[in-house]
Amino acid sequence: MLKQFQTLAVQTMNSSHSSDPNPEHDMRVHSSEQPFVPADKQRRWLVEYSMPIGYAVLFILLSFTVENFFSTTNIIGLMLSVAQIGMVACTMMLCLASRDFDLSVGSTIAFAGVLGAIILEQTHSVALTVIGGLLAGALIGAGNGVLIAYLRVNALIATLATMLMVRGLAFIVSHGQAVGIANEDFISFGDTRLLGLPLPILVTAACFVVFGVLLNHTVFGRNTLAIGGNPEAARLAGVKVERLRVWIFLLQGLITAMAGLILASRITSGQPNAAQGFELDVISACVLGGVSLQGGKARIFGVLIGVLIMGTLENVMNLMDVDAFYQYLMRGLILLIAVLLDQLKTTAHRI
Amino acid sequence: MLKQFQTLAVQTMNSSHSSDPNPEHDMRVHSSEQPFVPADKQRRWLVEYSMPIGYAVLFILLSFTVENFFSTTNIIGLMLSVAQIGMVACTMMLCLASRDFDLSVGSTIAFAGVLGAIILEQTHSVALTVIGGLLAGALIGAGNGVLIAYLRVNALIATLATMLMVRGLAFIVSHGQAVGIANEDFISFGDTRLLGLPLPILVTAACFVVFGVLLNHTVFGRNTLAIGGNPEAARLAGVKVERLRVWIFLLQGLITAMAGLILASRITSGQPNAAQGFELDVISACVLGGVSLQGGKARIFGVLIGVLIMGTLENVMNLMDVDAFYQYLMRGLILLIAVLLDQLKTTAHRI
Amino acid sequence: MTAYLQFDQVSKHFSGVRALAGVSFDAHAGTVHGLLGENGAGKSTLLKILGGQYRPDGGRLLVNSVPCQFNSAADAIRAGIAVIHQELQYVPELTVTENILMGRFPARFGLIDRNKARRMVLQRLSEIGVDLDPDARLSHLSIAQRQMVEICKAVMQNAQIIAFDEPTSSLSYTESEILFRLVRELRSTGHTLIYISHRLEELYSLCDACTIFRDGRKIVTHPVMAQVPRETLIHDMVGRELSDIYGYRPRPLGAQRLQVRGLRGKNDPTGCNFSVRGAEIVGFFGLVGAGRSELMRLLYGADRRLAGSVLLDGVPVPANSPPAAIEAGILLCPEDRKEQGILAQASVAENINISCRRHDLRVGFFLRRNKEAARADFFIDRLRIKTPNRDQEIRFLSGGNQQKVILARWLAESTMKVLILDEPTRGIDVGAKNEIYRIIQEVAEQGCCVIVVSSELPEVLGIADRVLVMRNKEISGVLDRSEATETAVLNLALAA
Amino acid sequence: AEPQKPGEPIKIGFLVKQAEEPWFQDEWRFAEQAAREKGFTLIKIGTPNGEKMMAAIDNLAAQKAQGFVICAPDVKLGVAIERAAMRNSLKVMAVDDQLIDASGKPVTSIPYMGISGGDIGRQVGQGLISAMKERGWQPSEVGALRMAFDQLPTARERTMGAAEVLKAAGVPSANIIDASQGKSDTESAFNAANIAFTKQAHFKHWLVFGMNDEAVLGAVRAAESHGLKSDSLIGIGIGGSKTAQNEFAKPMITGFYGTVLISPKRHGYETALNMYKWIVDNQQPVAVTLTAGTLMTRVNQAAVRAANGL
Ligand SMILES: Nc1ncnc2c1ncn2[C@@H]1O[C@H](COP(=O)(O)OP(=O)(O)OP(=O)(O)O)[C@@H](O)[C@H]1O
Ligand SMILES: Nc1ncnc2c1ncn2[C@@H]1O[C@H](COP(=O)(O)OP(=O)(O)OP(=O)(O)O)[C@@H](O)[C@H]1O
Ligand SMILES: O[C@@H]1[C@@H](O)[C@@H](O)CO[C@H]1O
Ligand SMILES: [Mg+2]
Ligand SMILES: [Mg+2]
Repeated sequence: MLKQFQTLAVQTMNSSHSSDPNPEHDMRVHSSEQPFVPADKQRRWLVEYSMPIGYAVLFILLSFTVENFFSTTNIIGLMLSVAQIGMVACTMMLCLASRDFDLSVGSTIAFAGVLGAIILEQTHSVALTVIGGLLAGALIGAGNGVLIAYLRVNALIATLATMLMVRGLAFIVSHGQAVGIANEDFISFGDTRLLGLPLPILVTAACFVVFGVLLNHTVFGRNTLAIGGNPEAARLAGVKVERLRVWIFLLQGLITAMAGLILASRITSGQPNAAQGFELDVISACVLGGVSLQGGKARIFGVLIGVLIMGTLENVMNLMDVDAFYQYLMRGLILLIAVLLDQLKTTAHRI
Repeated sequence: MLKQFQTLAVQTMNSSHSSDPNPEHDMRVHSSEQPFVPADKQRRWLVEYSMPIGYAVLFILLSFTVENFFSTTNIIGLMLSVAQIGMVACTMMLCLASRDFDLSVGSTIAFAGVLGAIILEQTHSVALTVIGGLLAGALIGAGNGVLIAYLRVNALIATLATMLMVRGLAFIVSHGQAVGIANEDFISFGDTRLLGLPLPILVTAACFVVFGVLLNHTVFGRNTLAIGGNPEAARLAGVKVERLRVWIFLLQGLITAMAGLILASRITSGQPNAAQGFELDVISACVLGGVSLQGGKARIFGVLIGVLIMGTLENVMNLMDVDAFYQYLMRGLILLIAVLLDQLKTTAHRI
Repeated sequence: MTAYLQFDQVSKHFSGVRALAGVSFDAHAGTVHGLLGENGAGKSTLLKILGGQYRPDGGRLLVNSVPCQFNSAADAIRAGIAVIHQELQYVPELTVTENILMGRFPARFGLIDRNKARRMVLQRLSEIGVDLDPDARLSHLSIAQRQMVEICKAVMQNAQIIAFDEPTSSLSYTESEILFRLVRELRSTGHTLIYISHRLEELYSLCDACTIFRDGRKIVTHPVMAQVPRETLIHDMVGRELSDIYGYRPRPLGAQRLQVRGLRGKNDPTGCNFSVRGAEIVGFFGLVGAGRSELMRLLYGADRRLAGSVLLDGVPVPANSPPAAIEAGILLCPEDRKEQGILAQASVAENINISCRRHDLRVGFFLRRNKEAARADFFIDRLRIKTPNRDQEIRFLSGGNQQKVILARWLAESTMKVLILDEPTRGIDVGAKNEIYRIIQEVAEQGCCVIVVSSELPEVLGIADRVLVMRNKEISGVLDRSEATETAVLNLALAA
Repeated sequence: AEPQKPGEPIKIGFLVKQAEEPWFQDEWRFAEQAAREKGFTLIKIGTPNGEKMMAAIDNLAAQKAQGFVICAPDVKLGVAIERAAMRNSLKVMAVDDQLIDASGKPVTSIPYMGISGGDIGRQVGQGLISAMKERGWQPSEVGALRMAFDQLPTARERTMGAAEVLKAAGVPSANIIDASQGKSDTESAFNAANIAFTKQAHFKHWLVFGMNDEAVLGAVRAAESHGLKSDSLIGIGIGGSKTAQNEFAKPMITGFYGTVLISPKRHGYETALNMYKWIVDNQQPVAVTLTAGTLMTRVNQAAVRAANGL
């Protein structure tokens, strides 16, 4: 039906730009009558890119003022320190964008690491280890998704429950002990370098690219934003809301498990009490990057900046030998300043 | 002034579509046509009170099956164990009802305790201690409120920032060490009994009464729900949204500081790393009690039940000597079961 | 006589959009002043300035010859101004009483006097002639009932100036009548009333004076509206002539395509039966709560089906799943654009493409940006959606333009067999209505079944081949186009 | 205290601050052994903070226990524990960490068996110094990395104890570098150490110490990514946990040189037994029993573990 809309659309495109006598032409009320003044365009651009620009300025400033900051070793160290947060932030972004919430990621990291280490110990097969770890993560994620999407359990409570249960499992399977990893192939993953960059950093970068494309250029991403913005409207528009939510959580579990395996390889053991409080770090990075907790809004670039800000903060404080107690204070303060600056921008935008 | 409308309306109906001789009939398009059958009323009642009923059933069950559960000592111990969570849950309920969020309560508890202990050490005055502690809490709360309401910082980030800063302050003022309390008057507050009940329990009970009345019978409470349900609508109706939000946070800070002082008196010291993770417990109790994270929905009775469920859970597991690792698993599982049951009810209600 | 309310050179810009450009006019006490204009002409913006929600960039506002500057809605309320906004502003989880008295509860020492509050509201509701349970939560009411609550809320502010922004767009016949009585009563007691609507009939019957807007500018103020011919008004509003806005063209009807048998949901006592032929446009009329929207949602699978079946071309349509209904070729444009329609933070293009993009994806997964852009531009053009560009967030569009975007979402579907439009022209200007009716006919001409649910009687009569009337969750009658007169339809809608 | 009435079952609580820590799992295991031998019931509860600890003591009273052994979440909780025990007429004994009162003096009414954080730290320091001397490194040329987690008082005591010994042995104060861990896990240690190694690239030889094995492990991994292998780094942890054993089990020698093993057997088994005797025979335990740690390395691990009954 109405197939001519497509053709019509093309015709309109062509005709309206030539000077045709088509009476419909005058009806185009929009662009012609409300021109954007250049100043306004510039401001919008500035507003749009204020976060990356802000971070760039900060980075340059720090490079000049903080000793040892701008060195290959340090920058690589910085990136390594946020590699896990970065990976998981990619999927957490999707999760938050769809108006959900996931507190279970920290436990999943620990569990995947412990499980991987145990499988490796038993089978000596890297392939089985990776498959086993990822599968466990995907299952945990899918479980969260089913609870939340189909059984309609509140996301906070559901993932808090899985957080507890998965942590418990991590302790139980490992008897509370770190599980050592001796397999060189597996360990080498954590410190092999490609093009001068350690693999974990490259994996994180790949995550940002993949999930950036997923968010912006696929139905999956667009529908994720839609169900976050207005679930009822999305459902009526034919989005399979429940299924999509399960997929989002499944992906989250998968990527988190990958992060857990990478962490295990880096620290050459599966630690059942690893990554406690990790979930708040990840969520903060996302929110700092402009992802809305009310759903419907997400920018991969923002998340990247959010993650980098978190990492840089920690890095610089340690470089500057800030006292542990004052580090709390500073972290809070800087977090505040970052969002306040960001806030100024949106306020400017709004009025 | 408009009294004649009823009759006017009736006239219109008659004149324009004259076939009906019964004037009243036409106008009452709704209620008369959707009568509540008694069965429905009963079901609604059941649905309404399913949580307390469920808890009562659980309680009786446990009394018969778990040794030592139903004894004065144990019940008092149980209530004492949730006294702090209970107090803070009252104000957290308001906070969540207004669509906000507060992660800083754990740190505030610690800070108020440490500060109180220091003041006591210096001045030996209980009055100054209490005033100082409460003032600090109120200030922290008000600070959160101003950040969130006036500077429009995201509540998660803002309170995460204060959580870090206040924790830092607690470490800084105490040099990271617990501050001992030797003052008998202050300490005795924690274990004095009135009518057989320790004071902290009575204070918590008072909080539930006061905040129950506040929520349900005052303009403050109703406006809180209004700004949570639809802030824009509340503002357009003349509610001073910003001021109200600051007040809510201020109250939250105040009550939290009180909880911190009471805790300090119970454990005879101000501990800078006390109450870590406390915020999640409190929020969980609220959500378990049916408070919506999307704002606009709150029930004091539900919160009470939520708090009791959390406490009973812990208590029973310890009575039954459940292994620490399995406690994680059980806590998660039971949390899930609790919300799932609650969920069944709302689904039944909806369909 | 000086005017009670004066607008003097009021202007307002939003980033990149000029919503109002130096608008001046006067409204007098004891009159109803109508505001007319295309979607996006700036009418609501003016009322938001009046209500203290926006501050004007330039110009001023005088009440009783005193210049006023409002910094908040509270200021405007204090100055005796009540505004009923186009986008309803209620709190879903609170009761009727609480919503109506929000911001002004009767209280002693902060303690609410519940009984007094309830009594006050009940009394006012019955004075106005609205039968509503004061303890019902708003989330349990239909939109029309919510709208009546909003009206009652404004009236209870005891304001001198009351402004209505398209109050009838979600009311059906009975409530509209009640509202008209109320407006006339308020006029007779000396209030200054501003009234926005896209329905010319009601403007003619209510308004004393009127002002016409176009593109943020005032075109003209007519001190006596009754003397201005309809054609002149339309021309001033849309900048062109429109003779017959329905443009009904009879067409040959096809075989029966859609059959609904005993369809029953939670609230229905009995099931509904009806069928629609190919190429047929069926209009559904009924009073508020007659159950039209509910029936359509059942048909579409948006609500739980308790009994009955839906057959399309003889094939059963799966229950309880909108995606399955869409797959089968059934589409529903919902009635509540704010709750069920718009993705507020997404762009206009995104809102248009969300559903139909599944037909032209690359590798089944990736979007085709230029195709989507072309489609968005096509509809922006054809429905004359007023937006700076297709990337504008939809929440910044005027109400009517949002409605057009949501309609475009469904009109863009290329595989539809049954198109259900629930209150499609709610808040839409005459020019665009005309365009929408033309598209509806086009769709029907291609053999689709079209169902139009509407509370605007002339619209139902104007475009439908057949009118189904609902009353008390049942279909109370079926009228062919030739039999469907205003009286006949209303009799079926109201009769016992 | 009145002697135990015959016929009533004996129940003894064993409360520890961090149930997830392997150390406490071991301690519990050995306490269970005592329970089996003597036929009493052991009630194990994890009490991560003061609030939970108070609840746990009330809980013990509800279960009609007669006494409990505790490693408190904070040593300043001494008075609170004393009062709670008295209120519920429970006997109490401290293990691992000695309880103190508001003025910082040990709570004498509560018998104690355990280690001194400072002493264990000093033992680590001595281990580092002797290993350093063996390799012929000059004290003035080594960097000494203190993995700091000063939020935790015992962690501070331990690392400060080690630092003290290093200074006394001639390591300049300026060479003692702090790396602050945000959390007490391996990854945080890794990140903190990474920065320190970046900043202090001029040191060719390193000594590493921290509050536990996990902290030192994180630093060792970070060192490796800076090219600092076992020949240029000596790390000694505390605990002798599985984390350390895993390192020793690796075919290649790593920078994780050793760990100071403390005996969970003595702490778990003996305290439980002492409590039992106190309840049954009214035989009050000695006020203070200090246990020492043993330096365990790749070489002597089997012998040390066997000697500790592990
Ligand atoms: N917050 C905003 N940001 C940007 N543009 C806005 C905003 N609010 C309104 N506009 C624009 O201002 C113009 C006037 O909008 P307004 O809502 O006043 O129109 P209207 O006359 O009420 O239309 P309708 O009949 O559709 O309700 C529109 O082009 C709209 O897109
Ligand atoms: N969420 C809900 N909960 C309870 N009752 C509802 C709900 N939604 C609608 N109703 C009731 O169902 C009845 C039918 O509403 P429906 O929307 O189908 O009627 P309608 O004919 O479309 O009229 P209109 O849309 O003009 O209100 C209404 O009386 C309304 O009170
Ligand atoms: O916390 C420590 C624990 O890790 C173990 O080392 C024994 O002593 C305790 O103080
Ligand atoms: Mg409008
Ligand atoms: Mg309807």
